[in-house]
Amino acid sequence: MLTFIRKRSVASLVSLVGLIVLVFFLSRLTGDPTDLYLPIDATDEMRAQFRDIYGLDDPLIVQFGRYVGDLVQLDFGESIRKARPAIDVVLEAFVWTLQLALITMALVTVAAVVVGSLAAFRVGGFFDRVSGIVSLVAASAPDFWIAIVAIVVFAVGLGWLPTSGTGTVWHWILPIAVLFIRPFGLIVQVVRGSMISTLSSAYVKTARAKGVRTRSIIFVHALRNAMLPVITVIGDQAASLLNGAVVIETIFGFPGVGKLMIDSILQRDFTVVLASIIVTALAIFVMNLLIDLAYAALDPRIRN
Amino acid sequence: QDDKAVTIVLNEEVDVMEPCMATRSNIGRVILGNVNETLTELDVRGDQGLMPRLAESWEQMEDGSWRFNLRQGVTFSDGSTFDAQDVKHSFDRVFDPTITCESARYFGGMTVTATVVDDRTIDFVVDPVQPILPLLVSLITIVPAETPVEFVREPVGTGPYAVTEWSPGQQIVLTRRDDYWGEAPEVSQATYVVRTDPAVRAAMVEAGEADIAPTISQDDATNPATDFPYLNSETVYFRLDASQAPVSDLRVRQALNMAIDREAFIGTLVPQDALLATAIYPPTTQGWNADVPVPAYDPEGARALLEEARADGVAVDTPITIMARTANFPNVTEVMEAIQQMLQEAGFTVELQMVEVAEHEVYYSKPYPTDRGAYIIAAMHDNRMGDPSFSAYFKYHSEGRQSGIADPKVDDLITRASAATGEERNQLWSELQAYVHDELSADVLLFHMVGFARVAERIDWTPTIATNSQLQLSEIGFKQ
Amino acid sequence: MPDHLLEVRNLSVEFHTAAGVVKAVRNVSWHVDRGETLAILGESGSGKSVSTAAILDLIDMPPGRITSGEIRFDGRDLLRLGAAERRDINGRRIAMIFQDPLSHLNPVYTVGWQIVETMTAHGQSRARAQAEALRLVTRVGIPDPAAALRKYPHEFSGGQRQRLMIAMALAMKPDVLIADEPTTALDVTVQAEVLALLKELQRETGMGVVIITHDLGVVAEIADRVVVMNSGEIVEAGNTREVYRSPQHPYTRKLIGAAPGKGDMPEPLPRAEPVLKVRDVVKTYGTFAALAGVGFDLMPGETLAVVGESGSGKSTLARILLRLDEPDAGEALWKGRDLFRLPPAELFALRRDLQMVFQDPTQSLNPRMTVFQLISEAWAIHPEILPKARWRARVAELLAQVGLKPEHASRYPHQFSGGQRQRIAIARALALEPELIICDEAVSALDVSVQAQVIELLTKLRREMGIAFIFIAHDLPVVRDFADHVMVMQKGRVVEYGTVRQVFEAPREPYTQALLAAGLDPDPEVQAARRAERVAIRA
Amino acid sequence: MSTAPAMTDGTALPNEPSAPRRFLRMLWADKFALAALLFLLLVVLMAVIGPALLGEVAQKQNLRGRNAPPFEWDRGWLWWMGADSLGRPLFARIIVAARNTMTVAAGAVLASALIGTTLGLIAGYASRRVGEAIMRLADVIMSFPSLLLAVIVLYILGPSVTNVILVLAITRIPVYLRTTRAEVLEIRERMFVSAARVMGASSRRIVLRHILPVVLPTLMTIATLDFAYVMLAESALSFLGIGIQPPEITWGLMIAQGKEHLTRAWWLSFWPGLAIILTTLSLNLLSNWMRIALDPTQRWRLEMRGRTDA
Ligand SMILES: Nc1ncnc2c1ncn2[C@@H]1O[C@H](COP(=O)(O)OP(=O)(O)OP(=O)(O)O)[C@@H](O)[C@H]1O
Ligand SMILES: Nc1ncnc2c1ncn2[C@@H]1O[C@H](COP(=O)(O)OP(=O)(O)OP(=O)(O)O)[C@@H](O)[C@H]1O
Ligand SMILES: [Mg+2]
Ligand SMILES: [Mg+2]
Repeated sequence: MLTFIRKRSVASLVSLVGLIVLVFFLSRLTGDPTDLYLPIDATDEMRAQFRDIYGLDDPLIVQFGRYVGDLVQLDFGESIRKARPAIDVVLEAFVWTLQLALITMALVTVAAVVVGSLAAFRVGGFFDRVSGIVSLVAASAPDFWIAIVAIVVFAVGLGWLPTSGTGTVWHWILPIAVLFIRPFGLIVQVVRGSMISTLSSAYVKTARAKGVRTRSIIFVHALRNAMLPVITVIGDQAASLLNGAVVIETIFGFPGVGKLMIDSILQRDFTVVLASIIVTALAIFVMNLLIDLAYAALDPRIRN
Repeated sequence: QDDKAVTIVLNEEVDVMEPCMATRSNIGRVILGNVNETLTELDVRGDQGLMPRLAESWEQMEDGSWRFNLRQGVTFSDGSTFDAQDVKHSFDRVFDPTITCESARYFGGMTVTATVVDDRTIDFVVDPVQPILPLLVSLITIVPAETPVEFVREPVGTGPYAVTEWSPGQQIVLTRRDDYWGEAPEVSQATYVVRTDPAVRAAMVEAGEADIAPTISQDDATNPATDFPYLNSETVYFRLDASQAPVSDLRVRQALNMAIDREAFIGTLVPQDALLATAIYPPTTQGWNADVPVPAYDPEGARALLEEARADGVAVDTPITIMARTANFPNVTEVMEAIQQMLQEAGFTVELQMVEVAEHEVYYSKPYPTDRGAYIIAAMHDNRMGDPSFSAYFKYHSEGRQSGIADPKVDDLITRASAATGEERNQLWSELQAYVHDELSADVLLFHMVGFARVAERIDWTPTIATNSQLQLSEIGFKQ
Repeated sequence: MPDHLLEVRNLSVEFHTAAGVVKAVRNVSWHVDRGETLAILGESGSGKSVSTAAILDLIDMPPGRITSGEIRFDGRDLLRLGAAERRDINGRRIAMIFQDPLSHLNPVYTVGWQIVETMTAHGQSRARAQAEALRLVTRVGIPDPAAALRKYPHEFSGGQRQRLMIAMALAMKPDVLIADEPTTALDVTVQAEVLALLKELQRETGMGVVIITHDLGVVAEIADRVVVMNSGEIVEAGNTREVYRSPQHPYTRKLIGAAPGKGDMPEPLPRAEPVLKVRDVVKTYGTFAALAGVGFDLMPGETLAVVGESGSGKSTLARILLRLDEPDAGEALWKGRDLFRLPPAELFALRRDLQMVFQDPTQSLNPRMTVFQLISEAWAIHPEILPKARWRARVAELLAQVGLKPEHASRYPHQFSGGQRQRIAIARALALEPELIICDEAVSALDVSVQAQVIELLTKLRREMGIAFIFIAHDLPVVRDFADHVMVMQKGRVVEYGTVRQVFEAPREPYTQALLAAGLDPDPEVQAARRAERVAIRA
Repeated sequence: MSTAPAMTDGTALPNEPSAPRRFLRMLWADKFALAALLFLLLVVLMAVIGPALLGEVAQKQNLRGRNAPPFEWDRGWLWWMGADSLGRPLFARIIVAARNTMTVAAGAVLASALIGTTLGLIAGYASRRVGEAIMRLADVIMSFPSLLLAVIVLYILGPSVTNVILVLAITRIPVYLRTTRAEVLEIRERMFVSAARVMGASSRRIVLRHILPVVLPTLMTIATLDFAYVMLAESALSFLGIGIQPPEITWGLMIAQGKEHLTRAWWLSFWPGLAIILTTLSLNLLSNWMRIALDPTQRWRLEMRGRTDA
């Protein structure tokens, strides 16, 4: 396993380098930050001076060389917009995103697996129908709808929860609840589908013959066999959360990496864009590695 | 004590809290006048014009330079005493080539030399001579002489408040200083939070989580007891590029102006309190010419003008693209769609493209793309400074960065007005406004926009034209 | 009426299919008493598995439906009990050994865990369950039992899996054990041990055993009574000895008459240039050597029987010859070309010549394809064999040859019984008209009459088309009837090789001798005599 | 050959009905799926004839009737869903927008599913090295922010419907790719795959005939839900100026425009949101139905029901 991890890390490093090259050059094709950063009526001297300070007047390849040179010393450069080291800005935001993503995905996984499995247990039954409709609506409803309605109802109307912000535990409830909805809907469906097939396999019969309880037939015998596509989709959803939940961050004033990245892209704050991509990419690589290890852990037949 | 603390919910993240960037509205709203003060300040509540702040008085010398007499007994929040040296350092820092301070933009084409006369007196020599320097210095925040040249994260100032907490992305807390030189303000502590969604800002005040939301959306502004409209010094207009056919033809530009039913927007897509624009700056500006009429809505007339131009061989059927920035102002897409339809009804061939800020910028500022074709830029301009010079050069001078016209008379008027003082200055600006609007139809002016603030019932505060860029805590009182 | 331990009365089961209702079991009644062994004999597909599945509530309802009958156990009708009560009986009071051990073991849990679960599900403590599991696995003769508990089902050979199933079923010392073909994959020595184990338990606990089998030897060895099923109905029932002596129903007569191992032993073919030369094949899993240097020659049209201990590497050898697993060393020259070193393109070209019937028929049939698609895929891959227009007719023909019906072509694998699936797999292998077929226990799940029919078919093909066979089997009478040469394997090695006559009449190796001695005779009286002898020796 | 053993009536089978008839019967058995299919046909119909029929009305502005609430029947049937902030009838707009919405959503989902699945099959079945390379590529795509991609495409290629599809398709590839590969890894170890290899089936055949059908239902579940995702994501791209521009409309764009008025005029974004939800719901009900109808071991669920209903 250690060699696997080692090999994989090397491969991921190559991907990371590719990603950096790609992002570095492609993002520069999208325009010069000078005009965006400086006010419209800034003087020409200010513009020249700005380009000089941030090295924007050098040829791209020189800028890239400089960037990589700094990067190997773990210097991610200075954010133009925030006048701080880009990596500080990104890490600060990423901690929030990571927490949000982890908590949400943990809840989603548990809830979706339970609901999806139970739905698959009696296909076409009442629970299946109801949970099916609910999860499908959840997976396709615009999230800002739900967010705003939730604020209007639970914060303004009932006053149970704060509208937005980050201060206390209570502040986390609404954002997580809203974030929860889409992946929940999707994963319920995937679990259900996968479970329908596994629940009709022969080893489930064996378990029944052994007198195993229905609960553990579903959640122990069938579920583990059904998990392969499920954890893949969980991984995909987690990756999109790690890339930042823009709507949630915008509406609930959550200082995560999603909005940071969007603002930085729109403002052409390239150092921050790159730093956040590197950080999230590393997180995604690690997650994919964990998922691949999970495949092997779940199914001994694909260990080799 | 605690009930004198307020929470203010802003719409834009505060990226840096650098005093020399205070002219940026997101930064200015927090620190300007609260943490950092300026030598002078513009009265936005009354009509006293320019008022003393850290300078007690000022005068123009024979040679055109300006002398400022500074206030005594002022201390910075770090304990040091305020004197002329601090002022000099503050100005030098703004113009230092190793950092890009936004305040410097107002001094384009000028060199400012500050000379300390004594502790309480400082001279400014400006080349060329600058008649409105006292107004300009209201943009330069004063920092201690010890401040390093690079950007700071903990601004120190002479204002009534000091920054006591800044957790980026979460909140900024300002706490009242006990040793402030002036009258102690009522608010003891202010917490700033940022929510980009307007509905959430409104909800926060409603739910009692915030006291002031300086900008909420027109749709949410439904409660007259808490929601106040204010002219926000922003003007929406179409910048025309007169170098491109068919917009280069005067008749086409006039037709564009006549084809838009501006009235129809008021109270529908644009707030009721918005004003129809006849200049690119708001009516509170010096030298405002009240005689310039709003172009009448006359689609037939526009059609006729177009036909006339067509007869003269102008390619009036060339498709014109309106480029507007997404989220530039509330309902921007709908307004653009409506205008597009109005123009089409008047016989124009118009396309609409909503673009993000960077692409907008490509067409908005010089150098313009060479293959730009016929296009119209929809934009919003902010001049809260009360003087047309902050707009005129950029927008209309042939060298202006965002100018779509090149007219010698305009250039001349701008140069003269900028150098003039007093009534003459007003006169020249008036003349420019009328000429650009009536004779040249240089652009299509639309609305002076209105913003809405939501203020909790316990708070005694109303927004002003400066609220967009500045929110002095000292102006906030408490009812009962 | 005296109360039996378990009694099935008038049981009828139907299945729904796209084409209509299949009446799989019709008015079946039988009973088993404490300490008694009932054997259910019968044609493949006659409803043996389905009727016993009903006892444990294992029929999927729908599509299945129990249309009549009752199942009395412990004075209660099981069909009227609630789910919780049945769950409590399942595994603890009534246990089942399934016919198809690989698909019935959960692939993602270790076998130790699965055995332990049987006990913990009924309230036993984990520690005791673990100790018990180890004991059970040892008793069913799995080598290195402690390590085996930590392994996954796919790491075991077919026979080992079957023994694990047995261990699992015996875990709770049930009152009734239903064993569905429990010894099909076991070599005779292990089979003898397992049967002895069942008997011993029966003596200890008074367990009633219902054994489904087609092996008359097994019946003779352990059954007290038999019922014979045909097409979903019971056609004959009675005392083992009487039924063997004087079968009433024609089907029973046919069954008994078809018992293999009575014909002449074939004379070996004259020596010729071998088509397949295998040398020094080695395959290790981790540190375990599944094959430790195996070699043999195979002549055109020859049948080489591979017999040997369960887990001795027979299936592994088959898989490796077909390059489904990569060998660690050795060579296999097929007409002079080394199969192990062929590049993929040439291997594809050769594929047609070498076919295999897998030990586990359920798993080797794609569940989403109809029988027609499964068989005709051969021609889709190798269109030169048969023009498309003739596919349908040929599928019908092949199905008939293996004893199925043409209309089965539109059904899916899950709708067949174990033996029927095995026949589909044989038909598929034949469709390609190969030169060599490796049969891994290809006839072990077939009742003797069908088995005889299939063997006859294979013999005919061999004669007419010169097909060579590598015939992996544990059923010595079948081997005796069908093979030319016999290769005996033990622990990954060839321990004896010779003509059928040499091996059967003058075995050299002690293992071979033991193997032959352990063979069961279909005649209950002969078996009884041998049993008595064994007891005498032990005493 | 001796006589075949008698297969008695117990297992004899009457002839099966033809495949299309069987599917129709199964569809009839699942009323939800039937309703879903009808709804989808309606959406397709809207997409085909909507713009020609109502294109004009949908663009007709009327500032006086802006944000007219729904269910005011005196305005005329076109206004029953209310009007948008320019007074255009929402009902007509939703019908007209169906075309662009469906083009973008179907284009993006199909493209990403096709590419992702193909790559996933290759990654799962081809040699280790190729598989690794593809997976690492997926990692790169997965960590490339879609918005940045959109901005880049916008700058390099300019806005167009094709480019929206391109951007959305690229960002969705990894899900299909990873799901497919994970499943292939397991399925390739199954015995029926070995059996096919023994028969000499080419890799392509094994992958397409034996492995793909097992993976397909899961992919279909994901794809149908992706429809909703893509429809909403498309409006985010419109925000950047890539793709559909007003006065052209999509449901996503309508939602985005209505968003500003959510607290005052909920119907502006409610109806298009409902349209998206119903479409996704229908697609999913249909794909769930298909999962069962195409799986021979599950099919009885529908066939039985059909019988008892009849
Ligand atoms: N799900 C099903 N759908 C339709 N028919 C079925 C289904 N399951 C079993 N059958 C049919 O029921 C009959 C009885 O099957 P069963 O498995 O009991 O046979 P068996 O006697 O155990 O045969 P074998 O000795 O070959 O295992 C077979 O003809 C089979 O085709
Ligand atoms: N994937 C694997 N991993 C580890 N061990 C394995 C694996 N496959 C087979 N073995 C081991 O290799 C040995 C030979 O197995 P094989 O299946 O060839 O036996 P066999 O001779 O066919 O036995 P049977 O008659 O029981 O089918 C067994 O001991 C088994 O445990
Ligand atoms: Mg059976
Ligand atoms: Mg074997």
